Amino acid sequence: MSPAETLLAALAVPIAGAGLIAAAHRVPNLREGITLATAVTLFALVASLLPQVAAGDRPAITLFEVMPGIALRLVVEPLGMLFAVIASGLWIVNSLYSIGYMRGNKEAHQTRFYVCFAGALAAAIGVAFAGNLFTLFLFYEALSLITYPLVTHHGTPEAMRAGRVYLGILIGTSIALFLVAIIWTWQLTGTMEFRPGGILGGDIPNATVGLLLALYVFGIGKAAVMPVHRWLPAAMVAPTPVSALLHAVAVVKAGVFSVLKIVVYVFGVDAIAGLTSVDWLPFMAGFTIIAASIVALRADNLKRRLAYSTVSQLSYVVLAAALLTPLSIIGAALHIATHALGKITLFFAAGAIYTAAHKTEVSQLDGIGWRMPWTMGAFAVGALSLIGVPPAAGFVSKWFIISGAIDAGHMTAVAVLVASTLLNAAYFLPIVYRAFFVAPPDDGHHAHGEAPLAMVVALVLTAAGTVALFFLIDWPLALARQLASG
Amino acid sequence: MIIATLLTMIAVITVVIVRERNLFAVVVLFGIYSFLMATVLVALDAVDVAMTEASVGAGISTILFLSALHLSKGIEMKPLHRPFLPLIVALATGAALAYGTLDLPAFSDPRAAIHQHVAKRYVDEAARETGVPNIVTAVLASYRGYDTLGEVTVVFTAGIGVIALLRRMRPRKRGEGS
Amino acid sequence: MKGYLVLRVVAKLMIAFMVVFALYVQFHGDFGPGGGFQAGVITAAAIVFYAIIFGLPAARAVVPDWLVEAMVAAGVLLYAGVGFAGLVLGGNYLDYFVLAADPVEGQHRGIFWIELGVLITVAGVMLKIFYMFASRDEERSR
Amino acid sequence: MISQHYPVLHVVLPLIAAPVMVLARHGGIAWLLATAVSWSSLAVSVALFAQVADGSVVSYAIGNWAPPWGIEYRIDSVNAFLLVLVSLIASVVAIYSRESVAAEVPREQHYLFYTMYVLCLAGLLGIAATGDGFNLFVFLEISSLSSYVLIALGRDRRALMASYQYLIMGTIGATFIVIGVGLLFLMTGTLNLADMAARLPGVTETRPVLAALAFLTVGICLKLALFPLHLWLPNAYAYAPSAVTAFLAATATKVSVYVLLRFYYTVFGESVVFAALPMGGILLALSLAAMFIASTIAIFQDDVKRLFAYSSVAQIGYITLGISFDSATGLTAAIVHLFNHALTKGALFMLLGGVALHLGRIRFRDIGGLARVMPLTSFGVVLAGLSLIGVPGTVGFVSKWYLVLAALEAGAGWLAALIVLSSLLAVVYVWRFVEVAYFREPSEAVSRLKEAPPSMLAASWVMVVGCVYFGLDASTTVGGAAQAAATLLGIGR
Amino acid sequence: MTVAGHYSYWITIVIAMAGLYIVIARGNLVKKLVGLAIFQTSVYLLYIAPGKLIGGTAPIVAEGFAVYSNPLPHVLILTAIVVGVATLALGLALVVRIKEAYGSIEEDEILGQDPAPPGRTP
Repeated sequence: MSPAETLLAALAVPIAGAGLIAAAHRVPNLREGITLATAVTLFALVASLLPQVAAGDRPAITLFEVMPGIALRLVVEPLGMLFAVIASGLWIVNSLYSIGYMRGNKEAHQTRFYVCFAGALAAAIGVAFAGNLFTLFLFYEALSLITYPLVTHHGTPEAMRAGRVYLGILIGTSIALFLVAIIWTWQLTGTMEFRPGGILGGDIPNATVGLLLALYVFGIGKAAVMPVHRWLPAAMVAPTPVSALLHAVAVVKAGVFSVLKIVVYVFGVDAIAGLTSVDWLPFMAGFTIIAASIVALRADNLKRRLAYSTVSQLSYVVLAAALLTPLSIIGAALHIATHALGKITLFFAAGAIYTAAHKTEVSQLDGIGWRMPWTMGAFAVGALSLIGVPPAAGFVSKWFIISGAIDAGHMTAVAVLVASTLLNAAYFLPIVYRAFFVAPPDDGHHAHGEAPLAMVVALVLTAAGTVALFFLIDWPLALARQLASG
Repeated sequence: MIIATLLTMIAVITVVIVRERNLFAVVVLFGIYSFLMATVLVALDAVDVAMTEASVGAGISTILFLSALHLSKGIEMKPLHRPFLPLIVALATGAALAYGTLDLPAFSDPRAAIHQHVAKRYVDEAARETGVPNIVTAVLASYRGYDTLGEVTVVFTAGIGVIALLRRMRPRKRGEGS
Repeated sequence: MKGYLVLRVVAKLMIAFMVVFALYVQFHGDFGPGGGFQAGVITAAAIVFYAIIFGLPAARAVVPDWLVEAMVAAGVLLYAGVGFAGLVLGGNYLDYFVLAADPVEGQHRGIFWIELGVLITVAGVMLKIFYMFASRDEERSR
Repeated sequence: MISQHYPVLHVVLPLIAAPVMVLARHGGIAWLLATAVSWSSLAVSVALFAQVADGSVVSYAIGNWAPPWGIEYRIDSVNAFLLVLVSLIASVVAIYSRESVAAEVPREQHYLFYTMYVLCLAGLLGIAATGDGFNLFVFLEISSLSSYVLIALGRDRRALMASYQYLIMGTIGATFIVIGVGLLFLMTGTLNLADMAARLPGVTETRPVLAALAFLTVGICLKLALFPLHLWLPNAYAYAPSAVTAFLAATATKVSVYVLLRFYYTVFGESVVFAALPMGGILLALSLAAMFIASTIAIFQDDVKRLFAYSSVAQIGYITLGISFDSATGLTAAIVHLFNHALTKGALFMLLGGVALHLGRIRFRDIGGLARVMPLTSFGVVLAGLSLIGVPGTVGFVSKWYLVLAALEAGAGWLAALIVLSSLLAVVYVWRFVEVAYFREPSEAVSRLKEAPPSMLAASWVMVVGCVYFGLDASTTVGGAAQAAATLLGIGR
Repeated sequence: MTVAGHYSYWITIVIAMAGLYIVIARGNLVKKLVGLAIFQTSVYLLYIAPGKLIGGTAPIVAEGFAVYSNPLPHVLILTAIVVGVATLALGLALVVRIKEAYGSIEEDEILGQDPAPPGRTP
């Protein structure tokens, strides 16, 4: 298969998978089997592109022209490659986990769940490989829409309310700001292809660039930069696998990924490095990091705490991108990967606890570690990774970001990073502590053991992955360096 | 000057119609109005139009109105709301018309564009080209015959429409106002 | 009203006269005022008159509904058909010149036929409308 | 050589079909005829479209009287686009109408219904094709009268009142148009639009001409339901038979827009319309009002058909907004949105007709959990709804793209912002449907429903697929619209 | 321009205003239609009056006449009249049906009978 065909297949496989899953709705085992098969195939396809991209060539395919001069176009570049590998790889694990979770909790509408999930992956791949702003926007919107049924999965009133917030913010910001930004870019430059070095470079006035950047950053609500972050905690009403893969990996990463991609390929790092009109962004991101961490600190509901942690971690990437130094760009790219592994582990753990012990609040977790050693062990690993303690992968990305900040001489950024590290520790370690070192309350009903096997396997895998990535950091690093060097 | 007098009478009648609340009276007045209009049209040399206006305005329309009124009570209700908006609309329209007609060629000005361009050819050539001395008929049936086809179609549409609306049906599946 | 013999005779005469007048208006339309439309209206009026004197059922017996509806359609069909005749004979739509060897003669034919079409449809429609309103009336008064 | 008569055939065929139907007095035959003539009109229109795609003009002298003495049919890339649109919708709706009409209209009336349907089609096509000011009025009346009747055939008694109100407002509008044409006639001595355009420069900016412009604008805007002259529209669309709603919503207002463009650019010319008079500003203000107020009203509707009727008023606002820019991009946006919105609304109302088949009126409280029993219909509504919002991959996005682009070109960033904001209102009312249809448990009244008959479903889905297809491959539509815009601006002095 | 020269126009305007006023202001469905008819007839004058040539005769070619009044407006108005009466017939048919459905021909009473749906702007 030629690279272009592989590219097309990578988009087609999950869609076809969705179709098959829908067709097999009567036979649950077959349905889940198809899900897994699809996930594996997708990963194989994506991975098969890796060597070439690492070798420096850029597989591309133009599907067709939508409007004069505006085509639906897919291009694989290092950042997209990285994102695609992470998303598709974790989808395998997540499918495994979902099977355990959905069956363990006897969820309804399982077919709809798996179909939308496959659809979401297709959209995520589309975002990752988007060759121009239009294609990016198309799949970005598709991702929002296809994940809506997953958020409102339970159909309860609060699920519907959450769904409105979710869609309202994501669609609202994207149409009201992101789209305008795109059309404006088109009107200014006459192109919307992603180009190394950016397309806005040159004669665009300083103020315009600043305004455009704002439109993009807040238009891409999925990046959850405050104040457009509310959809993320709202989305936590969804079943945990959704929160895990989509709202820790696919969707949210699609957001920061887009921001990073646009900064690098539309604005061009060097082109806007000097401009005064973009200075506000690091502060905005920094504020989000700190504020979100504080909210997380005060949240007792475990998933809510994780959600706000995600908000703050996403802004790491935005901050890193905003610092506009090679090192920080590398850090940003790596953080997309490392945070994904760490955070999905944490969500898996949360879901496992809910399935096994039906506990949702942090304050209920005293001593749970002895009953669910694997789960809480994995949780500890994930937490350490997010705090940034070696030998967990989180350390590496954070390291690059901090050194990038120092390079840029942006002391505020450095301070923010340090402070947030402490905050991370402050809201994660207590959980681990409670789980292992506080005696469980004697209120009888905690005669439960580990979660279903499928789930345990999944979360152990991701935890292992977090550690493994620390040692295998070279291949993502290689991609990230390509990105930074343009 | 006969024209002017007739026109004045017409204007007076319209004002009376506006004020009159008895619908039968209104319809009768409308008949008279049409007759006067027809007379004016004769005075303006538009004999065909006059003939039509007489038969349609004073004839058909009146019959239709009466037969419609026959089915309903004859006195008009006092409108509930004050007619400010309508007044404004009417005045605005009148103002626009006044503004528009100010610069029109004066009455019976042979140099006016309408006498010079298309119509001129009709007057000069129609009889010869179509062999019909009545220029109106010639234009109506031949030069602008397509308009007349449209006109007949409109009549046809109205006829079929009335059939569709008024023909008695077997009781419908869902009663009206479901 | 059916009792007044005189009235009925006069009425019959009147109606006959009206129909003749209608025909006059129709065919004299080329030379004097009038044409298909006016003629159609007068024809309809004649029958309306008949209906008023002798009652709606009587009129419906003379000129039954199906005939009226047929007239309504036939006139338009005739008119549009003349147009197509123009097409078939190699001219444009509604082209009378080609209807006869001599163009002016062709114009004559064309105008004659379309005026006839107008007459038929107009008479039919006016009559139909009258029937419709009148029959509603009867049911009400019943 | 038949093809030389194409310019008149697409109007005459449906015209002559009407009396034949009346003579036949048979619903089935009438339907067959209606379908046949709509499709043949479509074929002819497409042929014409191809003929003038390069910007050339086809003139047809009816009765072989050369214009301006006789009546001329004048086809250029602008009205060819319209002809295709109207006859396309008519053809699809014709297929659709069989089952729908069978359910909503008493049997004895079927042949009358289809007679009116083809007359309405002939009228609309005639308006679009004619190059003669007064002939335009005549065909306008044909289409209007027939649509009054069609609307009055609705099941609900409110249809009668809706039809009456439309009749009143429509006739006022038509009379305004006659006055406008009359004033122009008095100043130029001709009725042929092209001839008028040629003779106007001598007398432009005289009072009668400006007054004519005003009268024509008001009259036409009454017909195209530009806010605040839209009052007839919501009830008419809400209570008419489903097939009628779909057809009128997709075509009638669009043709009126064309008439507006024709007079503005071909007859008067930009200089008069946008320079001598502040038409641009007025249109802009009214369009914005339509976009926001109508959308807001739509949000609070309980009757789904009324909701989308108000949304139509808002969408017409987009079209006139595009015109108000008086730029190539703006016109392209307006014309392409003509087409796109026709597809979208056609799809929506046809799908809703499938629901109305069993429910009569469609109120939100009656259709909870609809998606469970009518999955295809509901999903179609969602797709069309996304197109209303302007999600990429649908036609709505293409329209919005060019509108915003036009706004930015005009240097009016705030306008671009308003455009996108107003489309967020669409998100709200579309999502009301999604939540009700997908996330409520079906009442047992709903659970007794079933999908619409295949013919209706298929026809509706043709439209839905069109919404997506032309959203992904807009080169044809945008190309045609751009050519049309170029023609208008080229002629416009 | 002179007042005399434009007298017909002034009358036209008066008629048009009166007709339009009746249509919009009156709630009675029949009265509305009367107003509509009057409004339309005003157009007849607008078209035909300018076509008159003093000393001219009806446009029927015959011996001994040289000047004919303008035939074109006559043709147009013939059509307009027919269209007008067609509209009128349809309108009245609707009125009859409305009367049967609602038992009234007063707009306010009729709209009162159907619960005004939300959002109907006055």
